[in-house]
Amino acid sequence: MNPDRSAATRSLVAGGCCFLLCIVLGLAPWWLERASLLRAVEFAYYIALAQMWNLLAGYAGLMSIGQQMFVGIGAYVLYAMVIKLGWGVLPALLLAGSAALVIALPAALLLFRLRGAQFAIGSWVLAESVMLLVTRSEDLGGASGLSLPATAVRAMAASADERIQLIWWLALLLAIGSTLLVFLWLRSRQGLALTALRDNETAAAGLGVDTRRVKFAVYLAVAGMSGLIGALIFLNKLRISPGAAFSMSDWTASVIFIVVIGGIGSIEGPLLGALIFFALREVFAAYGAWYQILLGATAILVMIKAPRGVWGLLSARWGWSWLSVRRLLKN
Amino acid sequence: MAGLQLEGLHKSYGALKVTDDLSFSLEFGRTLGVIGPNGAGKSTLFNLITGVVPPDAGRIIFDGQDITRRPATQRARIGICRSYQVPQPFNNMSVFENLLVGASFAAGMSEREARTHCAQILEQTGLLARANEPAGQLRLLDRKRLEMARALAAKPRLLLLDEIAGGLTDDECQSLLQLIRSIHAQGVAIIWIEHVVHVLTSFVDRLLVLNFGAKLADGTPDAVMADAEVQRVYMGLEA
Amino acid sequence: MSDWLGIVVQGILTGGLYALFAAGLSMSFGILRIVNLAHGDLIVLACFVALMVVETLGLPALTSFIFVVPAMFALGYALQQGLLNRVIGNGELPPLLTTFGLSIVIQNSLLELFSADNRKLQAGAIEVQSLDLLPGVTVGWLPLLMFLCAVVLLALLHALFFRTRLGRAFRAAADDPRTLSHMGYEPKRIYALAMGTAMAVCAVAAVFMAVRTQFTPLSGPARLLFAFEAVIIGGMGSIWGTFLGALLLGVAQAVGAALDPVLETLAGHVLFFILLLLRPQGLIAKGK
Amino acid sequence: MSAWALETRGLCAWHRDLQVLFDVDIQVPEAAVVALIGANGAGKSSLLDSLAGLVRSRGSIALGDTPLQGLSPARIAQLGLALVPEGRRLFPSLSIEENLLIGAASGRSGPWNLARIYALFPVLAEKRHAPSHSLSGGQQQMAAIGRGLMSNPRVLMCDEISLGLSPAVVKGIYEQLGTITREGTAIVLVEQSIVLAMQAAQHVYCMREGQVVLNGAPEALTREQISQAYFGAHHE
Amino acid sequence: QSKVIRIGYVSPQTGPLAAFGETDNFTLAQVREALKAGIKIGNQTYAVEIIVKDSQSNPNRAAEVAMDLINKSKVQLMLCAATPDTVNPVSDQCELAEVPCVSTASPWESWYFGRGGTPAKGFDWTYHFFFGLGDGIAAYTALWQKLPTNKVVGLLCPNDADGEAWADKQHGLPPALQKQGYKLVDLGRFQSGSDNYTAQITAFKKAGVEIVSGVLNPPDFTTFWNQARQQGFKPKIVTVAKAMVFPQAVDNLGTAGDGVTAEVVWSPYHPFKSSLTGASSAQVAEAWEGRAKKQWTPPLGWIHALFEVGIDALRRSGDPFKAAAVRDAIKATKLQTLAGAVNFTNGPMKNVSSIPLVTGQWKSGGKFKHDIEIVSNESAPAVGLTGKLRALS
Ligand SMILES: Nc1ncnc2c1ncn2[C@@H]1O[C@H](COP(=O)(O)OP(=O)(O)OP(=O)(O)O)[C@@H](O)[C@H]1O
Ligand SMILES: Nc1ncnc2c1ncn2[C@@H]1O[C@H](COP(=O)(O)OP(=O)(O)OP(=O)(O)O)[C@@H](O)[C@H]1O
Ligand SMILES: [Mg+2]
Ligand SMILES: [Mg+2]
Repeated sequence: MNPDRSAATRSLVAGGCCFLLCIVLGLAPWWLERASLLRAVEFAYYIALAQMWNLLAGYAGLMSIGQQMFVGIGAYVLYAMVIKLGWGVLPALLLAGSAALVIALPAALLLFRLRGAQFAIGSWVLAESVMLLVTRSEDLGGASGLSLPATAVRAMAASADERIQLIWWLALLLAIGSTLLVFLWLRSRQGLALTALRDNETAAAGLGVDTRRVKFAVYLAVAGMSGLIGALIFLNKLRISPGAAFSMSDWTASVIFIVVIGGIGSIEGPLLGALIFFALREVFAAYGAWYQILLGATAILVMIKAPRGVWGLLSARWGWSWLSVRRLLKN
Repeated sequence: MAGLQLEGLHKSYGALKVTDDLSFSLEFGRTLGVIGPNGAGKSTLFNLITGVVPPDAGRIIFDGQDITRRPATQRARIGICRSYQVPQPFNNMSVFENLLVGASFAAGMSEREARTHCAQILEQTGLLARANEPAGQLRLLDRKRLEMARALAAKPRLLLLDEIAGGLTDDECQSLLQLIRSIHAQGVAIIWIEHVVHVLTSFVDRLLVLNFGAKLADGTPDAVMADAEVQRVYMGLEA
Repeated sequence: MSDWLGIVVQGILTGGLYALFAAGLSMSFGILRIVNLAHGDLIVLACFVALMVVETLGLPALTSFIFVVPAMFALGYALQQGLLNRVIGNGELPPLLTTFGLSIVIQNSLLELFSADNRKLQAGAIEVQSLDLLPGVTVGWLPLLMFLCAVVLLALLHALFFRTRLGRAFRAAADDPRTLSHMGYEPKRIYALAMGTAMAVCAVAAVFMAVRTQFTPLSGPARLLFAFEAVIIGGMGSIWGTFLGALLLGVAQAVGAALDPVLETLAGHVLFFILLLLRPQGLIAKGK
Repeated sequence: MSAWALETRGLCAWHRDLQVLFDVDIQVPEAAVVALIGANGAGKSSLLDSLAGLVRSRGSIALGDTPLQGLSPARIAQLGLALVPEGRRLFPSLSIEENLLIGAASGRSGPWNLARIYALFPVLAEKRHAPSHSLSGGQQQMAAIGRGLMSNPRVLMCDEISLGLSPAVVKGIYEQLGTITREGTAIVLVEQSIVLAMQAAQHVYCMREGQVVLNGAPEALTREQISQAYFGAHHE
Repeated sequence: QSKVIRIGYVSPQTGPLAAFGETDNFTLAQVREALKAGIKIGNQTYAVEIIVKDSQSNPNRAAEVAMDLINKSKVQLMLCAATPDTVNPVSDQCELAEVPCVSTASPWESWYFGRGGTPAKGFDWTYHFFFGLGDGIAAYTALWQKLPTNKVVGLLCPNDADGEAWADKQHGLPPALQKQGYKLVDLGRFQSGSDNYTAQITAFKKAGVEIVSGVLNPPDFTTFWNQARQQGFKPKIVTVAKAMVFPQAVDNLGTAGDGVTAEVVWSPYHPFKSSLTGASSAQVAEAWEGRAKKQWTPPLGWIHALFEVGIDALRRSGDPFKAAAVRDAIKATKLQTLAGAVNFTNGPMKNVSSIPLVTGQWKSGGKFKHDIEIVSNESAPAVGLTGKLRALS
């Protein structure tokens, strides 16, 4: 069989499997008990966050360690809308995403003047600054934060089960949506530009790729999605405080961990990374500090032994590539 | 004048003058060969024309517009494309995708147009068999071909070639020449830097010799090659 | 008026503390090109080393340097040779993630060993003695000592960099490790020595920090951001730039705090962004 | 006791997966000048780099009787094989004098020290405290050669020794080659100018596509042969 | 012997708040020992399983483990403790999931108002006992009355949840102190972890502050206190919440710890007994000191009390598997615990019970490096005085 053909077939099969998987996952409320479903929700939003950071750092080369900023902004916008203005949860969710996107614009103008390590630290400083501003705001509950009134949450759906169902579907939508976003982005013209830019920025510019605009677009899209994800996360947590919403360790460090363990610069990597992260947590979280030591050691080990992550290792060993974004020339 | 025009370009790196008051012009449809010793500033000249580095002084005019301050991206879009002396492929993309970048962004084609266009160029440049291989795995010669092919895919009006024939066998040189001739026949202006002088002289209308960033000689190939100074400085032959 | 003077003077003294924290970071940033996220935790580790030295040997706190500095030098050397040398040279991400992992490992290992209790080194009377520097401006001996120590230490580092064979090799390794390697130096060994030196500087910062306030295994990260800000404001790898950056940060925070305590940290961040917009390469940038 | 200061047998080298040298055999006599010529990309720099231990290679390399294969670049430098790299690669953060001093790191004893280098290239003495980037290309090349000599090497390899230098400077540098070999150091140089190479060298190797395609004493080679070796075709 | 009752317990055992969870294992061992034979409810005996989760001092994690306990372990009762960062997210999860929950070790105002409670409307499923700001203020002012001062108070509150609650313009220290004729100097919330308190010290010196108060983390107080003395600021009384509650933190100040005053929620001198084990405060402290080879700390008292309240409610619930029954039992709690009386029927707000609070002064050179002396007990006379307030030099 022609190798291109077999690759195409493989992609098709993989696509079909993904679709089936989505359906099965969509039906999860009927085959998963509530606790596992809640766990799955968390899994789903970590996948979404990981895909977004991967798009940002792995593809556009923007090494941000301040993504918690957008998670926090999205979450706070949701709370403000629901508590202060009495909005419904769903419209507030959408607004949260848009707000993060809008705020990303000036942030990008500021941060894009910085390069490499400077950009990384700059994004962190900016996130801290936004957190300090929120901490100062009495309307947003200051440092102690806000609780989502139980009434507003109950208004989402009649019973606890239905509410969790709804949250699961939203989380699943975000996980699939962000994976699909990365996939489609890379398949699109913009994706061509993005991969070219990652490989060689000068050569890409010399071939008409507007490198600045491409990065801008990625930064904004990722910010918007992160805001949306943030809103969903805190919809489930029921309570927000600046430390929780702008937590670097929860919304950026863990996400970087997932992406890098799985394999940066591939769509499969974050999925695999999230699996590994959650597996480690399920098994070892009860060991407290030892679990944390294990996580740290895993990160170090992967960096030394497999800088392209576990997926990099597998795909090099077995030649796997499931969600291929390659453009093949067919005769 | 329609074409490229350089007026009093200067570029220094620290104390090192790499382009020193350089002026010349080239009309569309014409060809120019550039030679000179290593480090004479030939590749830098390309960097200036394509906008990779900004000049310290002087103007660059293309097709009647002053493009001195335009970014590289825009210059590519109005038809200035180049190959790199040290090949700069997009290593993680396939050969075909490398070409698609130029066709999609510099030439602004739709994906469908770009696909046929690029396939055609792959055919012309003899890379068709390698179309779906990652560019990072190409051997040197194929890398050089890819440089050329990628520039062509961008549908240039001014094509800048930086040492694409070095290391080719005679036969390969001939087929390369043929390819370049056919591109030239479509009205593309070409500036070509090459150390393989006989290949160059058999093709270009005009030869420019650079030394220390300045023009040493400029004229028809025969006249320039006969110049004693050029013989001495460039070929290292004492007259 | 003298209020403001006092506030600025205290800001400068705080800047001295930041400079101590940032000096080692500046070295790993400038020479090794590592964004060292474990820097704060390594300082805390040094605090615990100091604590153990003081507790087991019964030395006065401020003389624990004698043991802590060489111990941290050895640790830095081993860390670089055993771990970090394997991950540098492929962009920022691998070392960044490695040091991130390291940070978690150090924090939690210390937690296991020493629990989450607050600790402190007792330096005795000097902790609260003070002198009238200017009319109306009273400063403590300890902060003053710390500041002077920072100045001396940075001057020593400067001398090390610009007056010694090793310093020459440090700078050359930052420029071009490959070329350095065929000058007969092992760049990895040079890197290890640089990290060792950076950690020795951390040791000094740590002893002061341990005397100055209470610390726990988790006190590291809070210090990290300011140190990074100082390094970047000052300019990558410039020792005096880092010092200047640290002082500016200290003063900006002190003045911000005097306007409204909530502005303290924010004022530092704002200064950081303003300076970066004006001089992205840092205040004292290396010539190209 | 080997007859050669430096000798390779069957040397192959790779950049990542790309093989750039194919079974290269080179012999450098003691205290002689050997020139490498060849078109761009022929593999001259790759050859010098693999001798210096900077690129992955296979095959045997011997400096006198000492096998070098598998040693680190630093070790190779310490054993007395110095490289003046293409593009000079002076350390921009260091002054000229510091650049020279760094060359002395291997601690080998011999005739070369700061004073001798300054005597060889007087212009460097004037600029000893200047940062390296403020020097002209020719001066930088002198500094780079000086830095290589500071290690008192047994063999000094110079890549593109006259690159970017005015004819007068090139002449000056070539005149000093004799001084250097008289002190017992053999020189391997990569040179674009065939004429210069022929004048200075006792033996010439011509490379194309990673292989030695022609070698011999300059007197024994004709222009015809060289042209053919260079371009793989007749030069009309 | 049929079903097992599950109790979920969330506290910070690792992370910056780990000092609050330090005694958990010891207390849990005692509780488990007391429940070895199960508990008798109605005429049934049930085994009790206590499932412990670590919040890692992280509110996000606290919410997650609470969800886990509710949905996976399906606990009948949730207990949680220590700072708003733990008790608020856990309580919120329980409120929504309709699981009875009792919490402690966080001033009740930040638990109540911080979660959106109003005097009119309380919560359905969540209950909290601890002292409140009002108790704190009463205890502090009673303490300060014991020495002649100019009644100028310098306030130090960081911009965290506790700091905001103490400095709150409606429920916090400022209005109460003003009412009693104190003059307050407060520059505003500062960032915890600050290295420089010159602005505050300058302002305090200028206003002639003689009393310093606030709610601080140990490192912040250490930095402030050292700087204050370096800069020649010498107040007569320093009373800080949180920072000076744990003896270890006081020891770390060296001689500077002597004479600092703090609130005392529980001490070995509290004349209370455990309803669960019958042990007295002194006995509990002694047992801990024997086991851990460390000085007693207040969580020994309140965590023990938390389990007392929980078990007591289960006993009275009639059916521990009926959430509403357990909830109603909690609501009707009137129990004498190791930390004093917990009474949810007459608390300052719905769902809240406040427990006795006294103030103490640290004194160096006893059995341990520093020992606390109870120097003021106006709001809880049951706790006897053990010393007399001294002014700081
Ligand atoms: N970014 C840079 N910084 C400093 N110097 C540079 C830079 N780029 C080029 N140069 C210097 O400018 C000079 C001219 O370089 P250029 O690449 O234009 O030469 P060239 O004529 O193309 O030579 P070759 O035939 O070897 O390709 C060289 O001396 C080179 O070292
Ligand atoms: N780092 C590298 N990665 C991949 N290929 C390389 C690398 N360096 C050199 N090459 C390739 O190896 C081949 C030999 O290059 P080399 O630099 O040795 O040639 P050279 O004879 O020194 O040419 P020049 O006269 O241009 O310096 C060239 O085709 C070049 O493209
Ligand atoms: Mg060139
Ligand atoms: Mg070369």
